[in-house]
Amino acid sequence: MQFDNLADFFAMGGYALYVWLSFGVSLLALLWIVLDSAATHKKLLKTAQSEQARQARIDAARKAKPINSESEQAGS
Amino acid sequence: MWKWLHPYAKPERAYQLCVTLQPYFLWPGILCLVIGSIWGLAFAPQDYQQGDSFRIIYIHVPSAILSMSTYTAMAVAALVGIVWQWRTAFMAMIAMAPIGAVVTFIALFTGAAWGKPMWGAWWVWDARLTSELILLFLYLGVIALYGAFEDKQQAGKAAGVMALVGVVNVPIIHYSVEWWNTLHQGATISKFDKPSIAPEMLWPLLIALLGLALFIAAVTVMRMKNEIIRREYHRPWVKALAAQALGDNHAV
Amino acid sequence: MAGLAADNLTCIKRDRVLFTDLSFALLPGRLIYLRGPNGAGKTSLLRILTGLSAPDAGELSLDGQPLERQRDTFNQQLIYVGHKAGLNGALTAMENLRFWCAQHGAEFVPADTYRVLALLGLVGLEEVPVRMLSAGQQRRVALSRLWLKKATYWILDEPFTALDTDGIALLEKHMRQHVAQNGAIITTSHQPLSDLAGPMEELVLEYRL
Amino acid sequence: MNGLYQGIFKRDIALAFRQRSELAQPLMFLLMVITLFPLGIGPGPMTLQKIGPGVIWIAAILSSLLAMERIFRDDFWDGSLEQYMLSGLPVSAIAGVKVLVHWLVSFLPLALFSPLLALFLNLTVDMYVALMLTLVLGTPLLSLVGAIAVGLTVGLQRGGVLLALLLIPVFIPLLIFATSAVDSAALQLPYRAQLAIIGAMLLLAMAAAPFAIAYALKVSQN
Repeated sequence: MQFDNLADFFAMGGYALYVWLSFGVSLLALLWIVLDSAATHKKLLKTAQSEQARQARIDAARKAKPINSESEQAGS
Repeated sequence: MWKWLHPYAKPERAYQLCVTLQPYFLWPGILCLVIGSIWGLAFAPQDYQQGDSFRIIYIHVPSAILSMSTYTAMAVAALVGIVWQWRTAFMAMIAMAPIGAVVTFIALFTGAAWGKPMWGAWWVWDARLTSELILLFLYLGVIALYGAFEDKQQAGKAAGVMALVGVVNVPIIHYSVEWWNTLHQGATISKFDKPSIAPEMLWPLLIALLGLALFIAAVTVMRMKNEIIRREYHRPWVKALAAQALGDNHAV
Repeated sequence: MAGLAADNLTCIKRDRVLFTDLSFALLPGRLIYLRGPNGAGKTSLLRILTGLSAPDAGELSLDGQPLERQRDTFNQQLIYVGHKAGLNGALTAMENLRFWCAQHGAEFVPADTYRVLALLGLVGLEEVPVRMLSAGQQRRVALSRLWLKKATYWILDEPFTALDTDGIALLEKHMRQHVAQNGAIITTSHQPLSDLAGPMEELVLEYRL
Repeated sequence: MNGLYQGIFKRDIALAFRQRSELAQPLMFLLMVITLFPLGIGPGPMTLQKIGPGVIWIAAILSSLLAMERIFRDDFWDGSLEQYMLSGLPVSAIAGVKVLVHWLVSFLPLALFSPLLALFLNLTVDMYVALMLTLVLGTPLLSLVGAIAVGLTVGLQRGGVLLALLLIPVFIPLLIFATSAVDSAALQLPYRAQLAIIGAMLLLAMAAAPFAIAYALKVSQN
């Protein structure tokens, strides 16, 4: 261990601000990109599910009244 | 051309590949990053000239190197996409762009923070920092162009062309900025050079580099999965995936 | 086999599958009426046939040979009239047509062009910048290409838009004549073709959610 | 075959002169931007001479970005581009001719006005000669590389700002070498090296850009 004690370690030879700022910002940036990717993943799965549900509703509606499905299909 | 890759089956297989690869990239990557940083911060020797501020090297140098290589990887994905019309190649390209931009930002920020104690200013038009800044602009250009198109297939090809134009220009920009720097800098600011690396300083640097590279690969794979779902959300396998992943609550 | 053949074409636009595994053949001496609701991919299909856009899967062949390799010969035998008229507003009808004929290797004879424009009811408007003309008149200038260039294949995308009744009749008669002379036409139209256009086959594209 | 290219060349030149007002706008923009600098930085002749090369080149790049959209915009939106692509002529050659016309139409007025710019910013004769040489070699490079991004963004409704975002980073090396050539001329130093590098970049663009433009137009047509 290059430093005698923890306090010296955090002081970082007087350059604490720069070293910890660099590592801190880098950590935050990497964390942000990972969380963002994970969040979009969940959001996309949710939209996929609601999209499929919408699809199911349309198919069900079409089966229910096939007579004017032609016009309904053109309209949708 | 390899038209036999039927476009439907391919994305699902690519998705499964991403799912299996992700843990192998993410956890070793985080582990190496942590080891490299702690080793560099706490155990590596001081630099005789710069003292402890030199320890920023353990995040600045890996991110600077990987910002450039991620852009090159992005351009290779674009080339594969354009030449062999592989949709998943374009998805990989656009998956890399954001993490590449973040790593470039990290390289820029840590470079500036490292320069402050040495040159007394937060931003100095040093050759390397300037090239890094322009590289960030190239990343943002590709991302902005991709976002401007509704048809994501068109967006992929357009962003791919700009990625290729960019990758041709990266060395040109690098050397012209280097030349420009020597032209205008003169002797005032001592040319900031990487201090000679003693072996015990080098090991943590290499581990941090490996860690960040694996981490970038992991995030790329994660965003690749997102791109695939975003493009194939009406396919049945995505439906099953969504049901299974979201605890199978009924259609909302 | 002769003609323009498409086998299992697939087209995806904005991640929506417009059509897949679509196979048909456009043979000389035939008229195909491409029908389907809005958004069914009619324009996309026509643009794929012309080569302006590439299909996501499937192959196109001309007289049995892959189309990709004989793109030039096909272009010489093709006239495409799309949604856009393809005329520059600042230039006059005559200038537009002169440049178009030059590029497409069609022999440009001013007298013939005047005659064709007169046939299309554009007497006196030949030297006027095209942007001064009405939509219907611009459509007629664009359609005059069908008289000016000898080409077997006509790919027409909504050629009747903005045309009045006798304009439509004129075009349908010309199409019938072209088919009779062993020409091949594939066209879309928002209102059904009358029997003036002669015998035709129908190709229907469904709307796929 | 080259009769057809002459046809396109003549058509575009005729078109450009028919829309003369639109032609002059980028040049007015250039002049106005340059007159801003003395007002903003002060009329001191020596300071103006020091920043002169950079000012002129930055203004030239910005005004070329404004005019660049015009290369394909009209032909794309009125459908002429489709007919060009179906004419059997290689699209890269057509793109080359259109970029050449655009360069001629946008550069010649700039060359005519450049003595005025040199006067405004108090450039010496040597600097003016160097400026002209860098403009002759540099502006075609701007048009060629710019046309690739124009080909990509022509289909978009509001592609203007995006065009600048895409192109400015790629124009930086040209800016660096052009301004340093004029600076060296100011100090009576040789600047053949800078011109050679700009020339090399131009040759690279001439070789590769037309194919990239053709592909970009196919992507926008899709």
